This record gives sequence, C-alpha cells and structure tokens, in this order.
Amino acid sequence: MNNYIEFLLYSFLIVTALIAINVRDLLAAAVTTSVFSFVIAVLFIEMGAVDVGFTEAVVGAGVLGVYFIAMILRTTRRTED
Amino acid sequence: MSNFFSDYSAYVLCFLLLTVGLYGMLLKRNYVKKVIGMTIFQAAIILFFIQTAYKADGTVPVKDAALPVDQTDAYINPLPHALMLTAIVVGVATVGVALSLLIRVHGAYGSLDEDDIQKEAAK
Amino acid sequence: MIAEHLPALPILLYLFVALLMPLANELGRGLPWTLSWLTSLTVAALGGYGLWLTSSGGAIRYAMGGWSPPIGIELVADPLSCFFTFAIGAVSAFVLLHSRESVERDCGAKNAMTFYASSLLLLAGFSGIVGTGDLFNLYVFLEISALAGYAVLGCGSAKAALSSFRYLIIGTIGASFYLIGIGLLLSKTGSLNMVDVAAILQVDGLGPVTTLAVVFIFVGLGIKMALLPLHYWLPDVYTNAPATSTALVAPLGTKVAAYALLRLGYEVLPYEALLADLRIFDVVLYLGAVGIVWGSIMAIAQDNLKRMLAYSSVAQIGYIAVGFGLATPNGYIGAVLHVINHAVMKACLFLVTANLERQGEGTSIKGLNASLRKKMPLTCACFALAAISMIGLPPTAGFFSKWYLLLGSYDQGSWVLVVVILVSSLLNAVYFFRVLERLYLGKDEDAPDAPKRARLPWVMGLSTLVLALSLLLLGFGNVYIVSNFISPMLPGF
Amino acid sequence: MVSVVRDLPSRGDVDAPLHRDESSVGTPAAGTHYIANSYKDAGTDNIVTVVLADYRGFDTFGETVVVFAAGIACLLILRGRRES
Amino acid sequence: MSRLIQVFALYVIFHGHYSPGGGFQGGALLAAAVILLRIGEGRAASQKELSSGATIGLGSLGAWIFGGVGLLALLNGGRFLEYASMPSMGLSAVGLHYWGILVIELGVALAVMTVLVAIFDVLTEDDKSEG
Amino acid sequence: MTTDALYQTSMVPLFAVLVSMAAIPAILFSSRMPNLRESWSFLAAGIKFALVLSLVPGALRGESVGITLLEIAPGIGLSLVADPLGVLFALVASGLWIVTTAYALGYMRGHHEKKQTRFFCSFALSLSATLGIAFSDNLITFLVFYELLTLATYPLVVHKESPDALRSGRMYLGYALTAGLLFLAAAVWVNLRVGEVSFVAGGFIPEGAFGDGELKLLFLLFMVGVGVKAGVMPLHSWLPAAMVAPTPVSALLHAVAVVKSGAFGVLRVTGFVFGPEMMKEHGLDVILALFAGATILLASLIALRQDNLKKRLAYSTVGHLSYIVMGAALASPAALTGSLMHLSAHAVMKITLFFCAGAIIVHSHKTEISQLDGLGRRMPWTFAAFGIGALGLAGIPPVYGFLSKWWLSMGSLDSGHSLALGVFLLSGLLNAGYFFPIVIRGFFRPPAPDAHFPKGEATPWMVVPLCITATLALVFGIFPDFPLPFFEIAGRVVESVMGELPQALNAKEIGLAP
Repeated sequence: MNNYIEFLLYSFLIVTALIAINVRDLLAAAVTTSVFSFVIAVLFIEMGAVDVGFTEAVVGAGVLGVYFIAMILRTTRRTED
Repeated sequence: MSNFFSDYSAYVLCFLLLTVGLYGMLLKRNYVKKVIGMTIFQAAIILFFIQTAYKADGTVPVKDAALPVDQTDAYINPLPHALMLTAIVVGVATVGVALSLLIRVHGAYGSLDEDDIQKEAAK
Repeated sequence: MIAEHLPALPILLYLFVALLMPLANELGRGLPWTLSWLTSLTVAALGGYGLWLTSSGGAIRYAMGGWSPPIGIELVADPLSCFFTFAIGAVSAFVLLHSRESVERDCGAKNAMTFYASSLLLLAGFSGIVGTGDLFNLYVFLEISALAGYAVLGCGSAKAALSSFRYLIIGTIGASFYLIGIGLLLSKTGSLNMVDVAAILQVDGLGPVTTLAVVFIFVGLGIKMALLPLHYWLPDVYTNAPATSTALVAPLGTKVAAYALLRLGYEVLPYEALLADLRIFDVVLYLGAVGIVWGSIMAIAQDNLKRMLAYSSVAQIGYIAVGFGLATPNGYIGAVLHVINHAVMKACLFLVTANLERQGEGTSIKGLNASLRKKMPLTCACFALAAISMIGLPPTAGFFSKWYLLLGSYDQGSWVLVVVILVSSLLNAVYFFRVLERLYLGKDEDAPDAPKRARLPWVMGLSTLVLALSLLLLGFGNVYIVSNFISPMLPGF
Repeated sequence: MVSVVRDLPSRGDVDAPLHRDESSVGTPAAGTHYIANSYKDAGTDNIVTVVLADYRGFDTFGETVVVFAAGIACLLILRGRRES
Repeated sequence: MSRLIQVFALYVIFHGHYSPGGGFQGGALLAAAVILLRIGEGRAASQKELSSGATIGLGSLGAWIFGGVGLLALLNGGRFLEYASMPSMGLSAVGLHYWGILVIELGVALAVMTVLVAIFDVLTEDDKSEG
Repeated sequence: MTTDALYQTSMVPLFAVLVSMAAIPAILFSSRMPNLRESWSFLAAGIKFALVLSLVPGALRGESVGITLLEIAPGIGLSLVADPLGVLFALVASGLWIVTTAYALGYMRGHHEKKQTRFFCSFALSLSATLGIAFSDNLITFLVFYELLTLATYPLVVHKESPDALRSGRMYLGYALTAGLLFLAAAVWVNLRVGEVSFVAGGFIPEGAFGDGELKLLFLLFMVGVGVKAGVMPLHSWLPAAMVAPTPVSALLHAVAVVKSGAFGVLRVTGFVFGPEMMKEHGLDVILALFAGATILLASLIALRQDNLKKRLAYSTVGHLSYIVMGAALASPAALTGSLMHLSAHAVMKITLFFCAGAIIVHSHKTEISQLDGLGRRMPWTFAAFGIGALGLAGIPPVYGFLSKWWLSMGSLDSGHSLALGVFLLSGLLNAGYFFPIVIRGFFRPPAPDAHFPKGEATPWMVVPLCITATLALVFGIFPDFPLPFFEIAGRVVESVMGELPQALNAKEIGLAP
C-alpha cells in the first residue's frame, strides 16, 4: 500500500519537474515549481523528515513561488523553450 | 523487482530529478528555466540526504514519551535533517540572488533568453 | 584568550563586522570602508599570530559550542590554514583600502555599505573554508562566499550582472556537486568531521560509493577553482565585474577552492587509493598542464587587459593544479607557495587595472600608450614588477613557485611537465611584454586636448605599491616561508 | 552506476553506517549520539532543533548569515549600479 | 488571514522545542504574512507592519542576537555558542541550553523574516533608472 | 667555493655589485642636470673599478672572498664570491665601463639621443648584473643575475623605440628568456640529482650521478642556456639584430658585458660544473668544439658579406666569442689560458672597433662600409685605432689578440684536436679579410664625389676613449701582465680548474710574458 502512494508521489514529482522545465509560459512554470516543491515536501514528511518537509513547504511552495512570480511579473513571461 | 523498488527506488528518483535539474540548468536557453532547474536540482539533493536518514520502523526525531531515547533505532537519524534545513535556506538565498540578477539583466537587455541576449550583447 | 579562540576569531570577526554594516552606515558614510579594511588588517594580524603560535606549538583545534568532534563542529588552526588566513587578510586589506573611490563609482555612494558588507561576508566565507574542520560546515561557508561573490561580481553594470548570473548557475552546480559528494560520504561513514572521516576511510577503503563521492567532490571544487574544462565562467566574470570585486575575488576565490581541494585530497580522502587506484591526481595534473598552455595562449589573444589577466588566472590555476597533482613534497610546496604568490600578483595587477580605469584610461591593450608612464609612473612600475613576477624571473616571488614545481616534475620524471612549465613562462613573457612595450616604449600619444585628471588618490597608489613590493619580499622570504610554514604541514607522501 | 546504487545502504536499513553507534574506528557516530543525548543535554524534545541550534549551531549561524548575505546581495545587485 | 498566519508563526517558533518547527520556519511564515499584506493591502498599508527601510537593519539585528548569544558564552569563558557557559542566572546547564536555543531561534526568525521581506521588496521595487 | 680553505668572508664583491645599483637613484634624481647625472656614472664606475682592483691581490694568491646573503632556495644561498675567474671578468667589465661612460657621454650628446636618463640607469643596472654574474657562487645566483642582465639590457636594445628596435628587442627577449628557462631547467635538475649547485673548480657533478644520455642532455640544456648570450650558432641571430642599439651599448654590452657573460657562463659550466675530465670522458668537449668551430668559420664568412659596419662587427663578435667557447671546449691548460686571455683581449679590441664605428656614425653619419672611402684621412686617429683593433683580431703581433690566439693554437695542439688549429688559422685569415679593407678604404681610396665628410675628428669625448682602448690593446700585447695582471690571473684559474699550469709552453720561457 505504502509503495503505491510513494510510486504515485514519485511519478507526480517527475511529471511536475518536467512540466516546470518545459512549459512555455514562465508563470505556469513558476506555479508548477511551487507544486513540485509542495509534493516533494509531502514526500519528505512521508520519509519522517517533518521539519524539512515543513520548511520545504513554507519556502518552496510559499516564499520561492512568490519570488518567482514577483520577478516574472516585473520582467517577462515569454520564453522560447 | 518490488524489493528493488522499496530498497533503492528513492535513489533512482534522486538520480532522475538530478538529471532533470541539470538538464534545465545547462541546456535550457531561458534563464528563469535555469533557475527552476536549479531548485529541482537542489530538491533532489535534499531528497537524497533525507533518504539516507530514513530507518525502517523509525519514528520522527521528536522525543516520544513512549519510546526511550536509548532505543536509538526507533528514531530516524536527525543529522541529515538538520543539514538539509540549512541546505534549503541556502537554496532559497541562491534563488533570491539569481532572481535579482535576472531583473538587472532583463532591465538592460529586455529579454531573459540566452540567444536574444547574446545577439543583444554582440551589437 | 586569543590563542584559545584563534581558529574561530577571523571568521567571527568578519561575520560580526559584516552584520554591523547597516548600523555603521547610519553612523558615518566612510565608516563601512574604514571598518572593512581595518577588519582585514586585524585578520591578517591574527593569521600572523596564528602562524607564529602553530608553527612551533602545533595545530589548535576548536570545538564549536563545546561539543567535541565528531559530535560538534570543529575548527582547526594549523600553520597552513593560518598562512591562508594571513594571506586573505593581508591581500584583502590592501584591496579594500584601495577600493573606496571605485566602489562609490561602480555601485553608487549610497550602496557602499552593501558592497562592503558583501565583501566582508565573502571574506568570512573564505576564512571559514580555510579554518573549518567539518565537511558540511565547509559547504556552508562555500555558499556564503559564493553568494557574496555573486553579489560583488554582479553589481555595477548589467554586463556584470549577466556574467555573474552565468557564474551563479555553474557555481551552484559546483557547490551542489560538493554537497552530493558529502552526502555520499556521510552515508558510508556516518561522520562529517574531517579527521574522523579520514580515519574511517583509512579503515574502510574506497568502495563504489566513496569513489563516486570523490569524483563529485573533485568536480565540484574543480568548478569552483576553475580547473581547465570547468573554467569557462571565469573570463567573463572577471572582465565585466567592478574593478574592486575582481581584485577581491580573482586572487582569493579560486585559491580558496584550491585550498579545500588540497586539504580534502591529501588529508581527508584516502590518499593512497586516490593516487594508485583512481589516479585522480594524474587527471588533475594533466588538466592543470593543459590549462597552463591553453590559458596562456588565450591570454595572448586578448585585447582587453582584464580579460588577459583572467585567462592568465586560468593558466596560473593550472600551475596550482599541477603542483597538487604531482603528489610529491616539492609539488605540494610549489602549489601552496603559488597560491600565495599568485594571490598577491593578481591582486596587484587587478589594482593596476583599477587605477587605469580610475584615471579614465580604459583597459584595452591597444589603447595603452607611453604617456601613461609619465602620468602614472607608480602604477606602471607596479605593473612591471608584477608582470616580471608572473613571468617568473628571479628573484621575484613567481620564480620560486616555478622552482618547486620544476623540482616536483623532475621527481616524477615528467619531462612533459618540465616543458609545459618552461613554455608557459615564455608565453607569459609574450603577453606581458606586449603590454609593457606599450606602456614604456610606445609612442607618446597623449591627445593635447585630453582633459586633465586629478591625481590618483594616495591610498590607491599605496595599496598597489605595497602589494607589488611584497612580491619581492615573498621572493626573498620564500625559504623562510617554506621551511617554517609549509614544510611542517606536508602530509605523509 | 548499478554498482554504486548497490553499494548504497538500502532504504531504511538500520545498520547503515550512518545509523551505527560508533564508526569503524570507534568514534561515536553523530546521528545516534544526537538521538541518545539531545534531551539530556538541552531539555528539548525536538531532536532536530537541538542538532540544528546546539550541536551544529555554527552551521545554523552560517545559515542565518547566508540569509543575511542574500538580502544584502539583492540590495547590492538591484540598487548598486554605476551612476552614469 | 495574515494575522492568523502571524499567530501560527509565533506558535511555530516557540513550539519548535516540542514539535517540528523553529526559527526558520516561523520566520518564513512571518515573512509570508507581511508579503501577503504587501500584496493584498498595498505597499503603504504594510509599511506600518514592517517598513522597507528597516528590513536589512533588523535582519542584521536578528543575526546579531544569534551571534550575541555565542559571544556571551565566549566572553564568559566558554566556546562560541557553548550555551552552558553563559551567565547562569540560576539555571542549570540544561536549562541554559534550552533558553539559549530559544533565543537564537528568535534571532533566526527575526533575521529570516526581515530579510525575506527585504528580498521581496527589492524584487518588486519600481525601476528608478534603468540602463 | 664557499667550502674552500682559501675562502674568506668579505663584503667587497657585494659592494662591487651594488655600487652601480646605488647610483641609479642618484642618476634618476639628477635627470634634469646632465652633467651631474653623468658624474654619478663616473663616480660609480670609478668606485666599482677600485673595488674590483682591491680583489686582484687575493685572486693572484688563488683565494676567493665573498659572502652569502640569504637563503634563496632551501640550502642554496644568494652568494657572491670573487674567485680568480670572476675577478678576471669583473676587471674587464668594470674597467671598460669607465672608458665607455666617457664615450657614451660624447656619443649620446653628439647624437642627440632621447631618454638619456633611462639609458644611463639601465646601463648602470646592466653593470651590476654583469658583476653579479662574475661573482656568482652557484647556479642559482648566476641565474638571478643572468635574468637581471636580460631585463636591464632590454631597454637599451629598444632605446630607439623604432619598429625595428622593438622587433630586435622582442627577438632578444625571446632568445634570452628561453635561454634562462633552459638554464633553470638544468639547474633544478642538477640540484635534485646532486643536491648541490655551488661552483667548484674542476666540476662538482660526480661521475655516475647522471647516465651518459642524461649528461649529454643536461650539457645541452646548459649550453643553450649560456650559449644564447655567447652567440654560439645557431643561437646567435639576436646579436646582429641588437645592433640597432646605440653604439656605446653595442660596444660595452654586445662586445663585452652581455656576450662575455655568456662566454663566461660557458667557462663556468665547463670548468666549474662539469669539469674537464667529465667533459672528455663523455665526449662533451667534441660536441661543444664542433659548434664553436662551425660558428667561428661561418660567422667570419657572413661578416665578409656585411656592408653595414656595425653588423660586420657583430658577426665578428659572434665568431670571436666562439674562440672563447672553443678554448673552454678543448679544456687543455694552454687552450683554457688562451680562452681566458681572449676574454679580455677581444673585449679591449672589439670595444675599440665599436668606439670607432660609433665615432664614424656620429661624426659623419655613415653606417655602410662602402661609404667610408677616404674618410680615414679626415679621421686619422679613429682609423688608426680601428687598424690596431683589426690587427689584433686577425691575430697579428704585437697586439694583444696575437697572444690569446697563440695560446689557443697551442692548446689545440696539446689537447689533440689539431683540427681546431686549422680553424683558428683560417679564421685569422678571414678576419684579416673583412677588417683590413675597411682600413684600406679609409686611408687609400679617394672619397666618393658625393660624400659629404665633416671636418676634423669627432669630439674628444669619443676619440680619447678609443685611443685609450687601442693603446691598451697594444700594451697588453707586449706586456700581458701590465698594467693589469690578466695573464697571471688566468694562470691561477687554469691551475685551479686543471690542477696544473700549461707546462711545456711556459710563457716566461719563450719570452712572451715578463
């Protein structure tokens, strides 16, 4: 059972990572990165690293996302790849 | 196979995420994508550390009245966790600096794509 | 008191003063500048004191927080680390002393505080790398210095920001590789303390995981020290950054990474296995040799003086790598000595370019002409002296590192290296005399209507001069330095 | 690559070098030491907090400095530009 | 909403001794609260909460609180950050460690909050003169 | 040498080296007052010569005196020691510096050269370096001053700052720096294998420290290292190019100080590093002799074809330097004596010729030999001095050059390399062939119709020095030990290196020496 949840998380991580890297809209990429961070935070907690997971959730999904968005709004959403 | 999955799959995931991150940092032409690659790369490293700390049947490293601390195998190893807290902070800091550099770059070149900027710089 | 806390003091001093900068800025406009170079000077004094203490009394170990290693973090002051601390303090003191006007020009007078805070954090990171005895702590300081480094290299022009960003990406890869290496090591040894890890690896030997860890650590630090195929970030960064930043980072940054590699390679990772099974020293050696030739050739092809110096740095790092890879006492001595010598030479040369920029001369080599010799005789003389040292003519400092590297090459019976070292000296001569010729012999083409510029401020001249003269001092003092400070540190070969 | 993965401790292996009581040269292994002693040393339940703030407090000081450095760095990069 | 986060953040900081959490997470949450204010209610309103000019100064103060604890131990004859060597004020060594950790967590929280806000501020700052 | 019984500590060699360096600040500060500036040069030259003279009695007793300043590499001191060979060279260099200073004064002012302060500074520095080379006690000290000499003479070579001069300067640097590096490579190697770098009369490399092939390689490294400055073919081409320098530079540096330091280096390396026995044992003498012999003949042949006066002198220098090298290669007592005497003889004679060339250039602005027809009658003193020098270089008695050639020829016989004798004789003929026409043109050809010769002689500042050196060439030819005991010092050197004096050919018996 545990294995299945983990497998789901794993696949989700890889998919979000690939989307974040490849999506053509930077804003979407930033949001996907936040999602990625959140999912990996869940994985950390699942592995017993509660502190790390908590921090990753606050930072990766929260602060970093805000930074990315603030920066993208100030510059450009456009990208070639 | 299921044995391999439960034993080593997290390493494989780390490796895949490292590859994705590295691919983003080195081969993507857009600078924001490079930074995103960087966050993925760092998350993968953190995952690796957390993975090494894990103990089968271990509980979170917070003292539990029911589990005496001299049963050290009952608690997950706290050392990598502590290290990774630092590493996460370092990661955020790096991304912050990277983004402010990018704002500066965009202000002068009007783009965040390496190709455009190289064209601009060659002018 | 001071002796007891010696390993921690330089780091703490830099950190605390850096943290004071916002306050200092409120108290007085020139205060950040004054504080920063005074701090560096104090650190140099601490380093000197530490040298004196440790070269006779042995290493001082400092258990942070009172937790004895491997439970807590340990700092170590031994002759080698004190020597580096001294070098960091001394070189940066003069660069910072020199910097006031350039910083205000490049970053704006209002932002001088942030520049000096970043510089001090950079130096704190350097002295932390040098002083720490803990693998993860080293990573933390690596990142402190890296972040501060991206900042000081990326301020000023947009070009600087761009090259600094590229450096950030590659630098983060380097640091992350190092971190992966640490993680792999940790998973096999369960320890982060350098002495402890060394002992454990001595017993356990190299397995597949530890081998991979070694590779990651070497590649990571190789990026940080700009070893040949990993060097491509360097020329752009050094060329575009503000003058003071380059003068601060170029002499020290790559050297500190080299120091870390030296420490880890010889004292932490199992040396015999690295040497015999992995042959990683040979790899470093040949990369270094190729770097020497490649860097020198590229330097010849440059027209921008700063870019030329940057490529010359690539070549000089090659020397250090060669000394490191030789894995003989003489090679080791040569590498360490060259770290110091090159730091002083490069700091001096970059200060010269800063002086040129200050006087509005630009740094295109084609644009230099003999009128400079009359306008800035001191700067030109310093350039000449440093150039002679770079070429490696006796009795300047550069000659002696070459001497030891040659001895080491003969020890190894490596004729290729002897030839490389000799040829590179000639190549050095080619690109430095090209500049010297223009400075001293070119036509006196000062446009008659050129605007009169104010004289160079005396602190700028003084700093440049002190660095140039210390090249002679290092040259004549090399035996003293080697026999008192470097030889006691030789790892078992 | 496979040999490396095989050489890594398998998931949750309590006998991995990281989780031993002492290292192969007899020095205490830090992780285990932390679990056993943190409450005794600092009276704090959360072991990670103790490791972070006490045993490896210097790293955390470094971490705080990194944060500060990032702040300073952003200020310098975005505000510090050549006055032309 | 942002008040709620702030309360929660304080809980996180102070409860870090017993459950997951601590200075960094709490600081980050506080920062998130302030940033939320900046986004939601506009810059001017949130300046009352935490003014942009004070951020870096307060950040260095936070780091100084951390370092100050270390220095206090050092000056009192111990090693840097050796909490047991701080002036005891009637506390046992364990108690000193306990309080030492709490104080430095506060320092970390202050530093992290202010600096994260500062970074946000400069990232969203209007361009004064570009080029 | 520092371990010799006959060694004494003394600061004199150090002072002798430093005195001209000490003059540099004085020269710099008085750059606005040419007269004062030049008197500093004179003063330094005088003191330097006096200091060297004070070392002569010791040298005649075979003693060496000196001092080790500081450890420059582990176990290797920066040592300045005056032994007979060093004193011999120092005597030549410092003695001729006085004359050259006077001459340079006339030349530089007559030619209205620019940047005279830099000129005199570099000149003084070069002399310091030359004396440093003379008094170096070990390979590293030698190298230090050798490189210093390269740097100090570079500004002199490029003095004109014309594209031509710059090209020559680069060429000179390229050759000299490469040489220095090879020398360094050799020195480091020796240091590592033997653990010793101090010169010892008769050689200090023990048999067996190097394999035969290695020894040949080492010897080649050393010979290229010192051979560049000594102009041994094929390493000579910088020397004719360097003739773009002002004539006093060509005179003192490219006939005496720089090139002789190369030749001196050959003597040091063959006599004091390898030693004559090892040279013979491994056939090193043959290698060196082949190169030297070829250089002597080829350089003379090329000189024949040169029309530019200074170029012809330069090629003649290349040839004559190899006389010295040849003497060192033959390594018999007589040959070495000849070699040492030629060191001083060629210096005195060639400097005369260069002085004459400079006087001609400054006074009549003629640089080509074909333009000199009839000029001798306007400038009789100059051309007479030229004639004396030319006679000497061709080896015709009673000029000094005859003596050195005589000893060299004897040496080629008693060392068994009689082929060398043929080389010496043939080259003597060639010398006559390229020098005499100049004198003959000057005195006996009618001037070309469009030649505009000035009236009278050049300034006394130039004529007097060249007459002095010409006279010296004659005096030494008749009394080889008067006024300076060159012959006797040479005897001491030979004794220390070879362990014996030239036996059958004792000078006093055949009446060639008092």
